[in-house]
Amino acid sequence: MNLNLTEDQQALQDTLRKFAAKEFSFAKRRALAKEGAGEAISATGFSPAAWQQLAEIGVLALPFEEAYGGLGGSALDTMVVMEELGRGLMIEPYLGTVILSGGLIASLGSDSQKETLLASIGSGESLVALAHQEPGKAFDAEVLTTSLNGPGDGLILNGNKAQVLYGAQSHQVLVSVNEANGISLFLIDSKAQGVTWHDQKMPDGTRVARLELNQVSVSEAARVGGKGAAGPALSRAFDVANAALCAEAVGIIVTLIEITSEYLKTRKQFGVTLGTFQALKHRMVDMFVWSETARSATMLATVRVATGTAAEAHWACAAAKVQVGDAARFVGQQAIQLHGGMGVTEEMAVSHYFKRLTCIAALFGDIDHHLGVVSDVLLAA
Amino acid sequence: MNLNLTEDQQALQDTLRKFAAKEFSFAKRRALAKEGAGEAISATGFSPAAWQQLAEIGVLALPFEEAYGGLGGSALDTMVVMEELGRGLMIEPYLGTVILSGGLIASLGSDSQKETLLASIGSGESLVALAHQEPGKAFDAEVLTTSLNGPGDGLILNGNKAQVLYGAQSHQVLVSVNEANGISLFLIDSKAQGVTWHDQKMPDGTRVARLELNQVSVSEAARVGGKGAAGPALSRAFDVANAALCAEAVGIIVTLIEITSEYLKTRKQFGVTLGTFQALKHRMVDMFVWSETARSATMLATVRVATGTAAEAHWACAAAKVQVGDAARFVGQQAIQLHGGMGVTEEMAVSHYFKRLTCIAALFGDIDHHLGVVSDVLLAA
Amino acid sequence: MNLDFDESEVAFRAEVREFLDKNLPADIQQKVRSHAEIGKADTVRWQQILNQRGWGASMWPKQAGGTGWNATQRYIFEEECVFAGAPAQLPFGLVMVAPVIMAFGSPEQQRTFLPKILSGEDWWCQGYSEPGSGSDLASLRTRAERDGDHYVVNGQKTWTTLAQHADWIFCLVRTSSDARQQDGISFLLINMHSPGVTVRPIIMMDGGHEINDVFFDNVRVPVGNLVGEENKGWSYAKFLLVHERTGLALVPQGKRLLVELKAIAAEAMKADHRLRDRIARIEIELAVHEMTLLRVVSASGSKRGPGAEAAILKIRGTEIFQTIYETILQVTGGAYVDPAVANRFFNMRKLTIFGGSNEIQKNIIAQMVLGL
Amino acid sequence: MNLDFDESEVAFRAEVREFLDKNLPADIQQKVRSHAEIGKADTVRWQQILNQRGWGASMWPKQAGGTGWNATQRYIFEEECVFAGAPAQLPFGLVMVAPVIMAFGSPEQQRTFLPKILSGEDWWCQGYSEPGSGSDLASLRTRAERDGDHYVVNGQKTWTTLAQHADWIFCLVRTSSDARQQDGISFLLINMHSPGVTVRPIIMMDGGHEINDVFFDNVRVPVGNLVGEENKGWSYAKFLLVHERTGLALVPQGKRLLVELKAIAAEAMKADHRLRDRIARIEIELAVHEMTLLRVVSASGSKRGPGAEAAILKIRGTEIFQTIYETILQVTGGAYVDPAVANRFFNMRKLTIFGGSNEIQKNIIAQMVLGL
Repeated sequence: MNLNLTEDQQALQDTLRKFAAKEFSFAKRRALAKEGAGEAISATGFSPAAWQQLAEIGVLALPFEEAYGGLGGSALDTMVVMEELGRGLMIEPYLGTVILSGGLIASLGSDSQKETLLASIGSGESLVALAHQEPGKAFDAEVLTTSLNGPGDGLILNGNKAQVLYGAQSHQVLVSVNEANGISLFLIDSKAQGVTWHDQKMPDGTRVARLELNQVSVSEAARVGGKGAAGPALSRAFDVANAALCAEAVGIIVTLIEITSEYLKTRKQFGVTLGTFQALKHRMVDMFVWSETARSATMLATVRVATGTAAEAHWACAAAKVQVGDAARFVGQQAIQLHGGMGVTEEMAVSHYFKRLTCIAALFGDIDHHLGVVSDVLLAA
Repeated sequence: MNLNLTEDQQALQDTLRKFAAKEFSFAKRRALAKEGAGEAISATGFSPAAWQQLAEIGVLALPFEEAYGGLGGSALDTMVVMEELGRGLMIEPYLGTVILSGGLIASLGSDSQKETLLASIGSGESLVALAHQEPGKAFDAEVLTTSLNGPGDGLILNGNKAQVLYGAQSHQVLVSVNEANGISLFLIDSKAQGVTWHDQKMPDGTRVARLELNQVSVSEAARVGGKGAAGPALSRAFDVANAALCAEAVGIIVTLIEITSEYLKTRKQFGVTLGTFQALKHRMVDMFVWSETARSATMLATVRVATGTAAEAHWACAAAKVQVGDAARFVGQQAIQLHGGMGVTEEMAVSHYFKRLTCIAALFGDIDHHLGVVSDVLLAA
Repeated sequence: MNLDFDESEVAFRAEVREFLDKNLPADIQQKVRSHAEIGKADTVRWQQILNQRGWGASMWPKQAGGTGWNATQRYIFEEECVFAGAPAQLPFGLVMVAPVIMAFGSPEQQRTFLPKILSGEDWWCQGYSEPGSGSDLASLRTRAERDGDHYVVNGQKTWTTLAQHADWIFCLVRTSSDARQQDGISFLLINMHSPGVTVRPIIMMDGGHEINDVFFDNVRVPVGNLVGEENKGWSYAKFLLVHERTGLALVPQGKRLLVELKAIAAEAMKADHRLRDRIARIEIELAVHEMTLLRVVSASGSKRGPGAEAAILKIRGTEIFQTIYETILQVTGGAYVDPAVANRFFNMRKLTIFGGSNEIQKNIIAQMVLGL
Repeated sequence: MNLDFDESEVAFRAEVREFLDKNLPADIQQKVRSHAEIGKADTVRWQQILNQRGWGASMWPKQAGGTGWNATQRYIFEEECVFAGAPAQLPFGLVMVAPVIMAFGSPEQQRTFLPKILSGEDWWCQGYSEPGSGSDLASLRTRAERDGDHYVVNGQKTWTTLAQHADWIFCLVRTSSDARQQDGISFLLINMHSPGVTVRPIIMMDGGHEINDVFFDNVRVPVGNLVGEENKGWSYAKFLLVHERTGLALVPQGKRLLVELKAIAAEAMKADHRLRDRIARIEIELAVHEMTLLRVVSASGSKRGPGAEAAILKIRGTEIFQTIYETILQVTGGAYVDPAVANRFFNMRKLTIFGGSNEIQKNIIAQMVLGL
């Protein structure tokens, strides 16, 4: 048993932390996000420059096998990356493109698909989105409305997809349909005939789109994985994504504690710093205890994803989402509260971290959903 | 709309508070509870002398109609009494005998039953227990195992009852059976042939018994209420009992806050009184806010029991049991915690109040049960 | 003890309801119900409509042009207004500065300011907080120095809600630095159109503009705008703090929002017992919280002071209101968040901070009730 | 990073399990499993059995007669013991005074005291707290005055766990009142059978007798029983406070209890989704809490200090443990409470208070980690 980071992981952590601090300070990111700033961030929701730099550091190719230009990183390496993206409030489309789509292609794709796609994701050239969820359905639904017709007159996709992370900004998109009593995935061009994107800016600055598929032609070659065989890989992909989201949340939580602790040490009221008030001090301790709990939960989920059975991983990811969700809620709310009026302004980093945490807690199943997963295991026992 | 106590209610409150302070200080009650003390309290679980004095003050007859020797008191008067019993930690069998059994006899009994029984309850002469719950069943179950045979060879009761408050100390006991698709009640002598009591001392010092009924003969005259017609009255009796329990809990909660506040003002650590520590101060405030919440919830339940429809009363009593349960848990736990080591000893009143609160919260449906009542109303809407 | 309204109260409620039915403009109602922003024009228009009916100031005494209603009537009026979808009246003039002017202002000040508050002609804002003196008001540093018939004001106020629309601001300013902090403060009424007044927006985390910084650069204020005595402003401000503030309980607002939540969640909560339990809890907490408010209203009818009740009402009210919004956020958005709902949720985050943070409310209770 | 135990660790676990299978007396195991009281005789008997195997002191170095195990081995050993139903070893000698004697005691003291701790021959208790100095240890008033080759001790200790069985007590006593409070304290070993020592039971709210007052009335203690230097006792006590105390995490105990809860609630939780969710939450919290413990164990293997981790482990461990008991209380008793279960629940109420209250743990974290 060993729960310490390897030297390589420590080096990766160090590189990313320095990169974020140097290139993407809060002030810089906030300036970029404003309309009319030099970069096209207000159109894409993220910084293409940062994306390229992440590619250069190697993190976009990190989880992929070396045979496909990757670095063969494990879920534990991803945890290190996500925590740093969280600390830096870097809302680049890592989760959707690298973790979800990259992960699905890596596990289901043919050799040639992996060669082409993983390389172009890893180099930062290509953004690939996953369009699985449908309006009014759960994020992990197994029965889909999106239809596939053919092969007579060719394969044709019709349907609606919701909550596609950075869909409107993507180059290609993985679309799920029911086929042969299971789920199939097709990779289509994001600008293909019949594809319409409805882009939406989320409160945390990320972009999420609705997707309309209207008589979209696909070829058999566009299929990723076997007919109706994508279900288990999708299920695993959401577990991996939730473990990654938990790690991002941990990065945000520890940053909020640092920021707030610093604020309490400098801000004066009634002639003394806020940090001398015991009620606030103990609340900071509660936040700290929650942060350690969130970290343990995330590590447990990540280790299970890396080395456990599918059932173990699913349980641990659900458990982590519950505990990290609780931690995010408590730490987020209290970080704002302890900042007083400053906390609810757009000027302070704390409100931006809070908004991102709020979104993370809702994405891919909220606390209730994941408590249900754990609770149902008890029922089955 | 008027939510203030009447002058009569204030006078009743005053009388009871003075009585409890004078006659039943914590020290006196604790001494009595020890084995071998002068009075028979260790055998009965309560003080017969206090019971007689309560009769003299008039509270044992308070809720009954004047025609039957009562004072015609309302649920609001009962609330005043129960809060004072709570403050004085007077675990006399008021709930079982006066509220439950007295209430059922008052609503279901014949004129002659009411004349005889309410008078003897009101005078403190007779203790009447209610034996409704059965082992392994809910406190308010409608399908019972206790059987009634006859009329051929006479009416015969057989069965087991659980959680009979002060059953072994009672003179008579109301027993429920299913009959004619409903619940019937029979009043039997607590020492009748075939009746066996298994008395148990509860952690709060009260007594609760299991009852075995083995071929117990009853007459038609022992019937209280119509054949199979006691269900609604029983349901109301438990609502009334829960409102009363909430009022008792409020009395305990405000007392715990007084005791703990006093302790924080006198006890010194690190050269200052504990009350100067802001974390503890704010926790006291949280306790106070909970106490006001508990009082509001209890008043809402009581007003609904007094003047609302059956559905309104049932909802409000469930709501009160949830909020008072939460308040009792928080205030009880924190009162102990703020007393430090002293709080977990038998020497301090705080631990005795805590134990009584723990029992009240469990009796006649815990928080989960009553949240379920409110939740189910939403489902039906 | 009873919860039933008596005949006259029932009749009063019917009268209010009928008035609202007939007089609340449909366009305003629509904006309120759809959570759209209510601008200055609509707020003023609604104040004028109320004032025409003689209901412009439900909490003022009759002789000042108010309704003279008792606490129960005010409670009924507020509840009906909220349920009908009426916009909130601007509190800074009506509820905050007017009682101070009535109690401590000169007859001249009363004649000048009160009618224009009632009519909606003057838009007021509050100048208490400063950068670096949030909860610790007494440490404020904005100075007013006497120069002939004027005070010359320099300094900065912050968190000034809706100052962008304001004609007047009531300020706490430092007029002496000799005494203990609280004793050198005066209560001054400043025309926002005076030279030297600058308003700078502060953008909130939901992207909205409600609050502002207000800068005073050698702003000349006639001495006639001093309320009461110089250096006694702190006691007037404190008078305001303990003035009845049951509005912070957010009871009718919460009830209205709970109806909305139950409508949104109607389908989802059938299948989801956790959501159902959460809504059941909110329903319980709100009903009990309303009872606490009614106890305060009822006791105020019998002339007992508000004590620390306002603090309890604010703590519980804001907590419950935020919980309802959190639950609405949870049931909208389809497994993620709905941006519009999320922004309302973020906007409500201020509730436990503004108007005296809940921590400050706890300090008040600790001192006033528990003697700690 | 991995959670898998390596081959040698797996073998070690098997060895421990086999030993427990063969050597844990069935009567003791039965008492532990049925939550019966474990008396002195059983505790001593089990200590002797462990000691015969060379496992009497899992946390001592080999040269002192301990096992020399690393943190992971100690964790495995503790877990297996708890799962098997072995009684707890008495901590006061083994874990609390022994490390102090090893670090600061004379060779003579080490020779005299350590073997009898290991063998179970000497029963130790702890004399720190006094009436009026609970969390504020440094204010203690028990005096030890030098008289020739002896100290004469007068005063009172309280909350002294299992003092009724004790042969020895390690005490903090005041040997000087000149200096700052902490600097006048010495660490003294006192024979409980000395004339002038009186033990008075304190009855707990569950009716049990675990703790005591201990009175010292002119008790003569040889100067040879002073550990380390006079007036340096505070630093030895602090050494003990930061000494590894992962046992307070109550992880194996919690896991054992959760198994019991799930067995008791097996039927009820099928129909009751609220109970099921509560147990699911406990299961989650405990698994995550165990991970926190494993992180500490793993870091300690790599020679990092325990820092404030013990405080976190204590806070979370005691909270979770009390929640499990509360839930057991909820599912037993048939719509009321089961008196025996209730008394266990009441007994566990001490956990967040004793061993440094959770408030004190928070002060430690605020200072050590957050610098507040």
